[in-house]
Amino acid sequence: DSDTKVALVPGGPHPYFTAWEQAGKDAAKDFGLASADYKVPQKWELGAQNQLLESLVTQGYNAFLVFPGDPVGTVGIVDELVGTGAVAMALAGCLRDPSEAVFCMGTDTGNSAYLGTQELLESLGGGEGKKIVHFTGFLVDANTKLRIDAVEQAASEAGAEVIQVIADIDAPEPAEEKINAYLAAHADEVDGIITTAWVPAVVAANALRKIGDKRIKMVGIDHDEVLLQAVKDGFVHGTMLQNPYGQGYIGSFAADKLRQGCTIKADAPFKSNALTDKFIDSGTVFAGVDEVDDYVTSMQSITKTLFESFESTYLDC
Amino acid sequence: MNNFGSTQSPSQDVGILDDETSPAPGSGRLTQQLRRLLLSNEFGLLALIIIFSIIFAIVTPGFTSSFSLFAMGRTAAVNIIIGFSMMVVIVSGGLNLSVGSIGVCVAMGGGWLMQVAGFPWYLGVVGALALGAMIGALNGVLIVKTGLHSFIITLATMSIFFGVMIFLTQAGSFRELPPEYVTFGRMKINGVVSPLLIVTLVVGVILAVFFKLTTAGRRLLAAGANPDAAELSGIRVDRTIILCHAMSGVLAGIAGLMLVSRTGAAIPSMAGQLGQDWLLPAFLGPVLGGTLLTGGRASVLGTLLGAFLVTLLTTGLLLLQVGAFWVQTCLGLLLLAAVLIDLLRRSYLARHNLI
Amino acid sequence: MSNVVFRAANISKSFPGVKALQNVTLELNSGSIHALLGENGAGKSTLIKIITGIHRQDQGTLMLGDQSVQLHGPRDAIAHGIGVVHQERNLIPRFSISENIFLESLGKQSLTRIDYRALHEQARVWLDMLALDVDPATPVAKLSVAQMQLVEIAKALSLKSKVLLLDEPTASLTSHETDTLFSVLHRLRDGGASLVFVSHKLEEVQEICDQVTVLRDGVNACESRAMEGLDRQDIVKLMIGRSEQIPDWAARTRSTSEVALELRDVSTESGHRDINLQVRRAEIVGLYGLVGAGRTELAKSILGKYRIQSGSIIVDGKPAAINSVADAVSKYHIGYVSEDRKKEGLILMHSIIENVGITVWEQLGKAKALLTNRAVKKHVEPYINKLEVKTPSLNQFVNNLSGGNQQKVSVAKWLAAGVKVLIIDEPSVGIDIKTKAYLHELVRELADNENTAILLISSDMPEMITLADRIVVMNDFRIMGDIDNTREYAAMSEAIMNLIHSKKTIQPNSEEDPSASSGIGMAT
Amino acid sequence: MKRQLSSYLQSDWFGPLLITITAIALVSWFNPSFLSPFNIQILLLAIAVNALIAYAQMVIIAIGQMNLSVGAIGGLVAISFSGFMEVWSIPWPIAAVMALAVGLAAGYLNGFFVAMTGISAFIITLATLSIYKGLNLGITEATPFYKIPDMVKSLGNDTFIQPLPWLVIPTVIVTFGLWYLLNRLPVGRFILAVGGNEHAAELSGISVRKTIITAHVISGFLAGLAGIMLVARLQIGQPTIGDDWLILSFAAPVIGGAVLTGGHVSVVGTLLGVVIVAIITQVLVLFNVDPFLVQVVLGFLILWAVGLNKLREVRAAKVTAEQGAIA
Ligand SMILES: Nc1ncnc2c1ncn2[C@@H]1O[C@H](COP(=O)(O)OP(=O)(O)OP(=O)(O)O)[C@@H](O)[C@H]1O
Ligand SMILES: Nc1ncnc2c1ncn2[C@@H]1O[C@H](COP(=O)(O)OP(=O)(O)OP(=O)(O)O)[C@@H](O)[C@H]1O
Ligand SMILES: [Mg+2]
Ligand SMILES: [Mg+2]
Repeated sequence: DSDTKVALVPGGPHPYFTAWEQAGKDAAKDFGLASADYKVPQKWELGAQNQLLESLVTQGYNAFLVFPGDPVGTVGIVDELVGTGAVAMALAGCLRDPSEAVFCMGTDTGNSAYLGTQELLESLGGGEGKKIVHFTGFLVDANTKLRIDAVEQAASEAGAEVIQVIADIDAPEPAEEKINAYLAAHADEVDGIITTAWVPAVVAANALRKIGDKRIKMVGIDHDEVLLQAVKDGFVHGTMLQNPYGQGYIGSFAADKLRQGCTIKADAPFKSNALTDKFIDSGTVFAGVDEVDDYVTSMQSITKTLFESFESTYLDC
Repeated sequence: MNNFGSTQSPSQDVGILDDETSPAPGSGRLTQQLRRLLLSNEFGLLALIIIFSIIFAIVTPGFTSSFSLFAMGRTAAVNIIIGFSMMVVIVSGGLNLSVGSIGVCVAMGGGWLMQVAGFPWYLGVVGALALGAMIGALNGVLIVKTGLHSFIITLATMSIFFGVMIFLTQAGSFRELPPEYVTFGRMKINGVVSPLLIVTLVVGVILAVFFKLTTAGRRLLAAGANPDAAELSGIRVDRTIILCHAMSGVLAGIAGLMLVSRTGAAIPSMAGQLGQDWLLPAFLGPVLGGTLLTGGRASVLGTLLGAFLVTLLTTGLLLLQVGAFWVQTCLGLLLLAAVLIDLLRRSYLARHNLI
Repeated sequence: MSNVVFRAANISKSFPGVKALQNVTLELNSGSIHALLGENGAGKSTLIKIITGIHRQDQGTLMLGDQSVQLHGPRDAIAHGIGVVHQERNLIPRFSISENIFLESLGKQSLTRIDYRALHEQARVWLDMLALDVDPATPVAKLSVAQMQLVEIAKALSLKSKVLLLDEPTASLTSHETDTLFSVLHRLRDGGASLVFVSHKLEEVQEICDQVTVLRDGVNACESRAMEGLDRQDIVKLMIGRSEQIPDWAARTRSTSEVALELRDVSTESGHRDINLQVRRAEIVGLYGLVGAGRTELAKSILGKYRIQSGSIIVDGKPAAINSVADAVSKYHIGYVSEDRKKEGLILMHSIIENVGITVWEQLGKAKALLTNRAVKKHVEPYINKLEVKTPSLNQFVNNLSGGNQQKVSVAKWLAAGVKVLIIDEPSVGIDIKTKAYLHELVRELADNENTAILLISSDMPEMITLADRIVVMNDFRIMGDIDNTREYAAMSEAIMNLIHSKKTIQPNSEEDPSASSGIGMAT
Repeated sequence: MKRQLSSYLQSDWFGPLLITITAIALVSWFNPSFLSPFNIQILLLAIAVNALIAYAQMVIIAIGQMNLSVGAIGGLVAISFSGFMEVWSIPWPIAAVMALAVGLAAGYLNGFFVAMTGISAFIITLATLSIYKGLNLGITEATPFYKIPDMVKSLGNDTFIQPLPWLVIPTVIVTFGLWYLLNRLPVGRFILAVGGNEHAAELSGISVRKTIITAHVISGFLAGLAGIMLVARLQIGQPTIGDDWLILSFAAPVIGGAVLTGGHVSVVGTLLGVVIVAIITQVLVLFNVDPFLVQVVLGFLILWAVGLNKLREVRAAKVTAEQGAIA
């Protein structure tokens, strides 16, 4: 059996990462790892994540699958983890190059926002002259800027206009207040809503349901029940789904392989995004009303495809 | 005159008997001194640190490993300075909610000076700290000029400073910093001690001297304890308040720059949204260390030990592997247990020794 | 007569480093006023705090009638019919006078609506009894020290307790208010109450007390004996172990020395009008007036705490621009001993050395880079010793000192400061007679040896007459006139009272020359 | 007449009221939709909950302490409420009562530790903040409870008469109740007395311990009520409810004239403080402020609001001083 002890470390408590726990357990069982544990920092703080990672080193973990609390800020600690002889990779979100992470597997945040906006504009029957609004998370998160830019780009390419960006609404209370206030004032001026963070997506879906306006189209992000239900009921056009389970499962597998002596292929077909040139897409799909019911199956199939070809595509063993 | 931290101050029940005017005979004096030491807040914290260290060393493997000690020292080093930056304002009877915000501004300023303006690291540090002093002093001036409570002023400026920073940087970071500056944060002296910890100790000594042995420090204490009396004694209370906010800015800046050196980059998110992540460590150290929230009393050593205790407890809990989601509950319980133990110790000593 | 209602037997109490009481006994009869006397720090307040349940005695018993009682706190004491006026003010600043008076009785039904109108009416009764003419709805924070003292007394009276302890109730009252209080106390005594009266003013004690207990260094120097047959010197001997030394200072005049501080036609934002005042080098000018005359506020206006609206302040012959207290202290070397030691005079949570040193730090800090306690101590210790501050150490927190000793610290810090002009506001509040004499000597020495100009604000007529070279009388924010001090008590006090009263009754708002008080030099 | 004017000028709520009126006038001038019924409803919904949060802190400020755990209590009660309904299928009114009991208990624990140990409330509530938040996370593992009965959802969002949402009802009751408590009932006066001068209160025979515990229990109750109302409003039992409350909970009472050292708070002032904060929040959205500048504008608006209030205080002080001089 392998002596690989994998730690899957999100940025903080968040429902998005819950699937990592099962993914780790399954991977540990399937690949005979010493363990693959889901370790959550007590809060969304860089310091808390760092302290957790340091304590995991002390506890003998030797493979780290880390969601970067900050694309640049987490580089330092990842480099130190690698310095202790461990394998480290960025999961779900990427570190900004250069870093010691072997690669980044997850969602290209910018691209996901870009694709989502395109879906939105398509649903509006083409973007020309359309007005959309963008609800997103904390500005201190560098990814937020990437999302804002990506939405802007997709809109301008299609001739649409982003008339307002409301950011810093990662907490439910302000999200509620601001989104509702916005809709109260501007509901009749806006054609579409793109949300690129979990909480705003949920809150906006509820708000649309409340005002009962199906004219305004919205594309959300992630797989919250409220959102999925709103898609089914037609209040939300669709959502950009990601694949946390696949990230955790394949990530644990890869980490173990790398510890067993495999190396990354020199010509591995990594993709590039705004942050890194060593990016592996764990699957980002748009799920409209037709897809929401079996999104789990479709994610599983993406995972399966990615997993089956992973070793041959990316690793030299 | 209500105090927030009533029994955190031993003054109510502890007598001090230690110099020539004392009528007590020599041996009595010694025991009095010993009692005073045993009853002090600092001693209590030290005792707790030792007790918990022993417990953790026994039950958690790896607690005493050099990496663990190094990491703990480094984390504590920053938390202690953050605590200091709040302490100097608490002493004046005020608060500074913008410590985190200032810390990030200084860090980003330092990053800009080193990366964009091309300053050598020491000039970058000096320039950035000057920025911290200015921002802090601005807080002080606003408080003095408007006569509003520092709580509300720093609440507003927290938003303003942070907003200006995020607007100027557009949430971008500076990571091409001089290598000698960045290695500083990762260096290990003798394999266990982080140089950041040494910086912290030096700052601590300077602060202790400031409060004990300088006119300005004593004035600050007097103005914080009773502004009316201080004013009637000829102290310029306004200037003192501006001074302590400027100091707070510099200290927050030091903490920010330490984090930059540690992370290897100046990033806007290092203290969370609006710098709020720092609020907890900022208050924890001083309050546990016996600094009264109503002002007038500071304990540099107490703040240092208080911040260290919290770092120790957190590290220990993480190593104990209580289920990830329960760490916070346990931390709260441990904190409660720690202050209760300290209370018991004090009342036990008071009952059995002092009468 | 001797039916004992209360007895504290063999009480001992220690604080860290201090044996405050040792085997002290006190016996109270009904229908009597019992004096509790002793020097500062003798243990009077401590004994009172034990009797009222604030401190627990280490040894000894408390007996109410013939039953021994255990008091677990102030509420217990109140429930047993023991009321108290503490030496220190204990009022809720933002609450109205009436609410402060009736705070404890409100507690009986914590969920019934408070009828404020009835409350104010009831309060009125007690205020009238003490001749305090203020609206009972006024927040106590707006009252002067003396008025707060009266409210505190009203509060205690309203409990109608069997045993009432008054810890220096008259310390900040003038003789007029004291007289009113005494008539109330007489009535209570005649109604069968048992009163304990603490004061450092022996005239008052002799006037109303019929029994006396004296404490010296925490032990009984005499225990519950009749006042009859004791004269002033006997009491003094019991208190300090020797008889009183009455200073025999000749009248002097300083009319030739230079003017150190002058006020010309000053009006202030607090309401003073046309104030003209001169204090010369080495001169001690007394400023006398009834409570609320505006003396304290005048002092603070000179210091730059309140704005001067017109007129000018001249220091050493040059017009002074005083914009803040710090200006007054560091530029013009004017010091001020506050009448309110707890709020303005002292930093209670700091040590003695910190408190006394505050005025010399700057000076010492200039001489050496680092300011050590040793240096400060060298500078201030002589004054502390001279005033006999009773403390185990200079590092004792001022909070833990007895009231009188706190007052000494608050005065000592300015004696040490080396200022050119010193304004002293009610310096001897709560100071025992021995120290009062030392204090007077020190003030006199300051004037004689250091040429300090001293403006003495005091409501204590004997003190005024002992110390002042010239007495300026103030009433209602105006100066009524001044009198050269002849040091003949009877004549002087009559002249002063005439100046206040005649003026007031004849022409309340007059700016005319009050020639009614003939034979006395008027202010220019 | 003049006397009355000056007493209005001096009261704590006058300044905030003036600011509120000016702000409403200004904003609706530039953006008429601000006063549309739907927007008023949105504003009221936000104010209804935030007022309770602010009151929860205000009561503790009144005794001269701080309660850092308001948010943690609110969050714990919120997830208890939704958890009772989802996991144990308890009918919502009973679940609400049980959840409020959790809030009361949490408040009681705070008060108990503070009163019995004499340790500063700051430390105690810091520790319990961690405990309550940890319980919340331990129970939910950060995943929300979704099964909120439709009845609760509609109570949280519907109006009983346009544009008054149901949620304002508890807030109105609490506002009156609290005002009456603090101004007319001995319990409330004791709270303020303890805040004004704890030592003096003790000497006057007030049980300081009981008073402290009472205040904390009230605080826990109010925070819990806010948590429950938020579940109804958000239609989801979010574990993150409460994470953001701390600053608001202090800002509103302070804008409303509360003295942080205790002994003086104003219910109406606090309510107006909440209104001001809500208007500021809306202004940032309505005027499409660049997201990167939102924080700067927010800071300046806070300064503007409290600065204006301060100006008023100075004026009022002057008016009374002059009157004093005339009298
Ligand atoms: N809380 C305390 N801690 C330490 N020492 C105390 C405390 N309270 C009183 N003492 C000491 O006990 C002694 C007696 O004090 P007490 O207040 O009873 O004196 P007193 O007779 O009332 O004096 P005064 O006339 O100055 O009011 C003093 O030496 C004082 O310093
Ligand atoms: N009749 C009154 N009603 C209410 N407040 C009064 C009254 N008289 C005076 N005051 C207040 O009490 C204070 C008295 O002023 P001040 O202390 O300057 O006088 P003083 O002559 O020093 O009297 P004291 O002997 O009390 O110190 C002022 O704050 C004044 O506003
Ligand atoms: Mg006394
Ligand atoms: Mg006076």
